[in-house]
Amino acid sequence: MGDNTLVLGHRVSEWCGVAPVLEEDIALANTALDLIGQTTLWLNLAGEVEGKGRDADALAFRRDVWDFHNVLLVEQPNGDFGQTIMRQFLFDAWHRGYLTALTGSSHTQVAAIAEKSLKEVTYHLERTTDTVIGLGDGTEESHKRMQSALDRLYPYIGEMFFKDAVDEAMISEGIAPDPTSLRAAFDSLLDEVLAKATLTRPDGTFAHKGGKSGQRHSEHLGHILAQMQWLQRAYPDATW
Amino acid sequence: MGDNTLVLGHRVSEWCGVAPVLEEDIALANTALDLIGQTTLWLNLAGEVEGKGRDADALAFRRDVWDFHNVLLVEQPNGDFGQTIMRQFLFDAWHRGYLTALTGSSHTQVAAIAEKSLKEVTYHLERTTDTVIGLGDGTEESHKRMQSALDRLYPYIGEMFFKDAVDEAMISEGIAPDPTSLRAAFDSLLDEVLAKATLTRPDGTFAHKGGKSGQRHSEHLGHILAQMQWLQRAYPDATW
Amino acid sequence: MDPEERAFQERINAGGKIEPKDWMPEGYRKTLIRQIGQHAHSEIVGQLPEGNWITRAPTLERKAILLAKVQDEAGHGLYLYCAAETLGVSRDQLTRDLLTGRMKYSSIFNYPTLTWADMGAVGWLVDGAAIMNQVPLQRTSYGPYARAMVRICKEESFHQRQGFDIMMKMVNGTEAQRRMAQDALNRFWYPSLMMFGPSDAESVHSAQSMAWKIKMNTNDELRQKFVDQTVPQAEYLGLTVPDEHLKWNETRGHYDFSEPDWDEFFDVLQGNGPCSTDRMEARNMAWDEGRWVREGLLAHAEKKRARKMAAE
Amino acid sequence: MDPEERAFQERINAGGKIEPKDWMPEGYRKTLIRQIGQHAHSEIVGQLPEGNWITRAPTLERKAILLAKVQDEAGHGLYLYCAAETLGVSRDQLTRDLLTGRMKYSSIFNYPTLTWADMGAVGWLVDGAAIMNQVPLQRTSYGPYARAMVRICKEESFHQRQGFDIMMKMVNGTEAQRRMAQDALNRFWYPSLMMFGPSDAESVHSAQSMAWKIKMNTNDELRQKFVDQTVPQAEYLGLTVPDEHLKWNETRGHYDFSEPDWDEFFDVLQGNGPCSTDRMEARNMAWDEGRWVREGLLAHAEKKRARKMAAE
Repeated sequence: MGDNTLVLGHRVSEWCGVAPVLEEDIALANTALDLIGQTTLWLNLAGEVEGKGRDADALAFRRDVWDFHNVLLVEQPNGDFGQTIMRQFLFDAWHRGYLTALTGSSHTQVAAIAEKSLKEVTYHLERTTDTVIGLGDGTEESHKRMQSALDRLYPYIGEMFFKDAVDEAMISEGIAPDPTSLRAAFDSLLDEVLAKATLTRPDGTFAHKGGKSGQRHSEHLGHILAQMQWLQRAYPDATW
Repeated sequence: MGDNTLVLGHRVSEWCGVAPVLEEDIALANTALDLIGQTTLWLNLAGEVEGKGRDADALAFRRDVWDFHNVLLVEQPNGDFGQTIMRQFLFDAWHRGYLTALTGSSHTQVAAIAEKSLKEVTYHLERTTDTVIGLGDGTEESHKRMQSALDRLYPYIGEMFFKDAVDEAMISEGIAPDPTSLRAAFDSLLDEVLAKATLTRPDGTFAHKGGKSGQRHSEHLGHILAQMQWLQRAYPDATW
Repeated sequence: MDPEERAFQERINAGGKIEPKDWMPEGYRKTLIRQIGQHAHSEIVGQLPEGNWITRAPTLERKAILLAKVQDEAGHGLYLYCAAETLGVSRDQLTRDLLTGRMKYSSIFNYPTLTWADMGAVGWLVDGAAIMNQVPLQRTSYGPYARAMVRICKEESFHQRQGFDIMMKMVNGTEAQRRMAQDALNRFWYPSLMMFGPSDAESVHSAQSMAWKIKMNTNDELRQKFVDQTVPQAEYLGLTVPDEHLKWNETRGHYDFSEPDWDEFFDVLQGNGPCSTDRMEARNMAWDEGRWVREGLLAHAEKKRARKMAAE
Repeated sequence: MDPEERAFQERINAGGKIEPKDWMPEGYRKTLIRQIGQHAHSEIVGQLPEGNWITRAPTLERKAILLAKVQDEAGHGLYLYCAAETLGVSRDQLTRDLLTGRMKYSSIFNYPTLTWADMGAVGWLVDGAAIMNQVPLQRTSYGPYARAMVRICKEESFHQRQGFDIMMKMVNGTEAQRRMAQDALNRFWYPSLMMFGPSDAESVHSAQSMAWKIKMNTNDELRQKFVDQTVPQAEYLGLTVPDEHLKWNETRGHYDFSEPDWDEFFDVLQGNGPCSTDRMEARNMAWDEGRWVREGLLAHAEKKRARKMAAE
C-alpha cells in the first residue's frame, strides 16, 4: 500500500505548478499531499512489522527498484493531463474499494489507517470521476484524448486485482480482503462512469503484471527513484 | 573543461535512440562518446593536479552542483533537435578556438589532451555548421525553429568568453589562453554561418553567468546530477 | 480634485474601506489591478522554484510540508485573482498579460533553487520579505485586497517558520549541510533585498499609492526593517550575511548595509533573470497544453446546463 | 518449378550468392525484406533498453562503452536498411511499417532494463543469442545480407564479451551487485530463449526459408546450442539459471531445459510486452517530432542543387 501511494504521490507531484488551470494545481497538490501522508503511515507500519528498525523514510529512500511492490499503473508516466486523471481515477476506484474492505481488518492499526485514508480517497474519487466525465463528454478533442488515455492504461487495471501468496496469507489472517472479490464492484463503477463520459471500454483481457510482486517493474520506476532518492543517497549521514 | 564536456555529453546522450533520423542517432552518440572520452582525460588530470587521490569518476559522480564549473550553456535543456544542434554548434565553435589555443599550452599534458580533442571537435564543428546552415536555410518551419533556438541560447554565449581569477592565473603561467581574446574569431565564424543559414543574430549584449564560477548554476544541473550520479551514490562501495 | 474624488480620498484618510461597488478613480483601479495582479502572478510563478524540490525532498515529512506550502501558494493566487476580478478584470486576461510579458511577477522567482537549503532560505528570507511587504497591506484601503492579505499573511508566517526550521536543521547538521545553508544565504540575500523594489528616490508611483493607502510604507523603510530583523536571525544560525559593509549603526538604531546590484535588478525585470526563460516556458507550456482541458470542461458544463434546461 | 526458378535454386544449392540485379522469386524477395527489415528494426528499437542506462552508467568508462555499443546498433540498422533497399523497398517505407505495427522487431526489446546488471545480461544473453542466430547468416544466399552480417557479427561478439565482463564485475562485487546479477539472469533467461522463435513444430515458413538459405538452422537447434553454451558460463559466474528442470543429458549430449512460456511470447508479439507501448511511443515520437528536421534538410539540399545548376 505504501509503495503505491508513494510512487503515485511522486507522479502527481510532478505536476506542481504546471496544471492546466489553477484549481487543478491545488487539487493535484492536495492529492499528492494525501498520498504522501498515507505513505508515511503505511511505511512506518511496514517498518514496525518488519522489526529491523527501518522507518518510513528508510523504506522510501533507501530501497532499489526490485524491493518496491507498487502496481505498474502508478509508475506509468503522467502523459497529458487526461492520462494523469484517468490513471488517478482508475487507482482511486480500486483504492476506495480496497480501503473500505481494510477498515474491517483484524489488524487494528491497518483498520485505523484505512479509516483515515478512506475519507481522503473518497473525495479523490469524487473529483476524478467528475473530471473523467467532464473531459470524456467535453469537446471532440478532450473525448479523443480521454479515450486514448483509457486505452493506454486499461491493461494495467488487472494487476490491482491479482491475488498472490502475500494476499493469501493476509486473507487467511483476516488482515486484508481478497483482491479478486473487489473486481465486480470496480467494473460496475467503471462502466457507469465510462457511460456518462461517453467513453468505450476497450476489448481484451490482457493484464500487465510484475509491479506488485516486484519481479518486473517498468523502466520508469528507476528514473523516479533516481530523482526521489538522490539527496538521501548523496548525503547518507545527514538528518533533515 | 571536464565539467563542460561531461554535462554536454550527458545532455547529448539523452537523445539516444530518439533522433529525427538514423544518421543523427549515430552522429549524436558519436559526439557524446567523444565528449565523455575527453571528460575522462580532463578530470583525471584535474584529480592529479588536485592531489587528493580523486580520479575522473570520483569527480564526475561524487560532487554536488556547487562544485561544478561548466558554463550554463551546456546544461540548457535539449529542447527540440534545433535547440540541441544550435547549442552544440555554439559550444563547438568556442571549443575549437579554445582547444586550438590550448595546444600551445606550457603544460604538456594539457597540450596533449587539447591536441587529441581538437581533432574530434573540428569534426563536430564541421557537422554542426552544416546542420545549422541546412536547417536555417531549409523550410519555413525549420528556419523559424532555428531562429528561436538561437534567440533562446544567445545570452549563454558570453559566459564562455568571460575571464575570471582562475583564467588570470592560468594565463600568467602560459597554461591557458585569455578567453576574451577568442571572441573576435568566434564572432566572425558565427556571423558567417548565420548568414549562410539566413538567421538573424539577436540584438542585446546581456550574458548570463554563474556556471563557470559555480556560484549560480541553473536548476537543470541538479536534475542532471540526480540521474547521472544515483547509481554511484546508491552503491558507494561497489566497483563496476 | 472633483468632489467625488475628494470624498473618496477623505474616506480613505478616515481609515474607511473601498468596496467593489463604490466609485473609485480610474488610476486607483488601474494601480490596484497592476499590484494585485502582479502579486497573484508571483504566487503562481512562485510555485515553480519550490516545486523544483518536491520530487527530491529528503524525507516524507519535508515533502508533505513543501507540497502543502506550494498548494497554499496556488490558493493565494486564487484569492488574489478573485480580488482582482472585483475590479473588473478576468483571471484569463491577467494570465494572458503574464504570459505575453505585459505583466510582471516578483523578480525573486527568477532565481534558481539549487540545493535543499534553498527551501529553507526561500521560506526564511523570501517569505520573510514577502510578509514584511504584506503585513501593512492588511490595512490597505481596498476591502477585498485587505481581506485577502489577512488570510495570506497568516499562512505566510507559518511558511516562514518552516523555512527557518529547515535552516536550523541544516546548520546543526553535517559540514556539507552547513555549507549548503551558507551558500543559500549567499545567493538569496541580495535578491531578497531587491524584493522591496528600487530605492525610494527611483521608485515611481509611490507618493500617489501611499496617499491611496495601496502602499503603506516606502521601499527603503521596509528593506531596513527586513535587514534589522534578519541579521540577528542569521547570527543565531551562525551564518554570515554576504555583505562586508554590514554593521550596526548605534546612532541610527539600524544596521547599515550594502545596496543590492540594481543593474542586476533591472536586467531581471527585463526578462534576463537566471530563470526568467525557464519560468515563462513552464507557464506558457502549462497554459498551451492545458487549453484542451479548459475547453473540454467548459463544453461539458454547457452541455449539462443545456440538458438541465431541456429537462425543465 | 519453372526453369528460371530451378536455375535460381540450383545456384543457391551450389553455394552461390544472389545479387540485387539477379532474378529472384517474388516470395524470396518478400521473405528477405521481412526478415532483414525486422532485423533492422530490432537494431533501432534495441537502442532503447540500453539507452535507458547511458545517463545512469556507473563510471565514465562504462558510459563510453555503452554509448559506443548503442552507436554500433544504429550503424547495424543502417547497413541492414541499405541491404533491404537493394530489394526495392525504401527505409521510409520500412519505418512506416514499423511505426504502424505492420512490421515487428525482436520481442526481447519489449522487456525492460531495470538495474545496471541488465546491461551485462543484455550483452551476455541477448547479444549471445543474437550472434547464435546471426553467425550462420553470414553464409546466407543473398549477397548484401550476408556481407552485412559479417560486419555485424564481428561487432556483436565484441559486445557480448563486454556484457560478460560487466557480469563478472557484478558477481565479484558487493552482495547487492551479486543480487542484481542473479535478478538480471532471472528476468532475461526465458526472453532470451524466446529470441529463437517458436519451436520448429509451430514455426511457419521455415522449410522454404531453409531451402532458400535465408534461414540456416531450425529454431530449436539454435536454442539448444545457446543453452549448451550459456549454462557453463552461468556456472562460471556462480549464477543459477532459473529453470529447475535444467539438467545435462548424457545420452543426448545436450542440456535438457524448460520451454519458455509461449503464451507470453505470443502476448508480446501482439503488442502486450512489458515495454511495447513505451518502445512504440518513443519511436513514434522520434519520427513525428523529427519530421521538420528531415523536411528542412531535404529542402536545403534541393535549394543547394538548384543554386548549383543555376550557376553552371
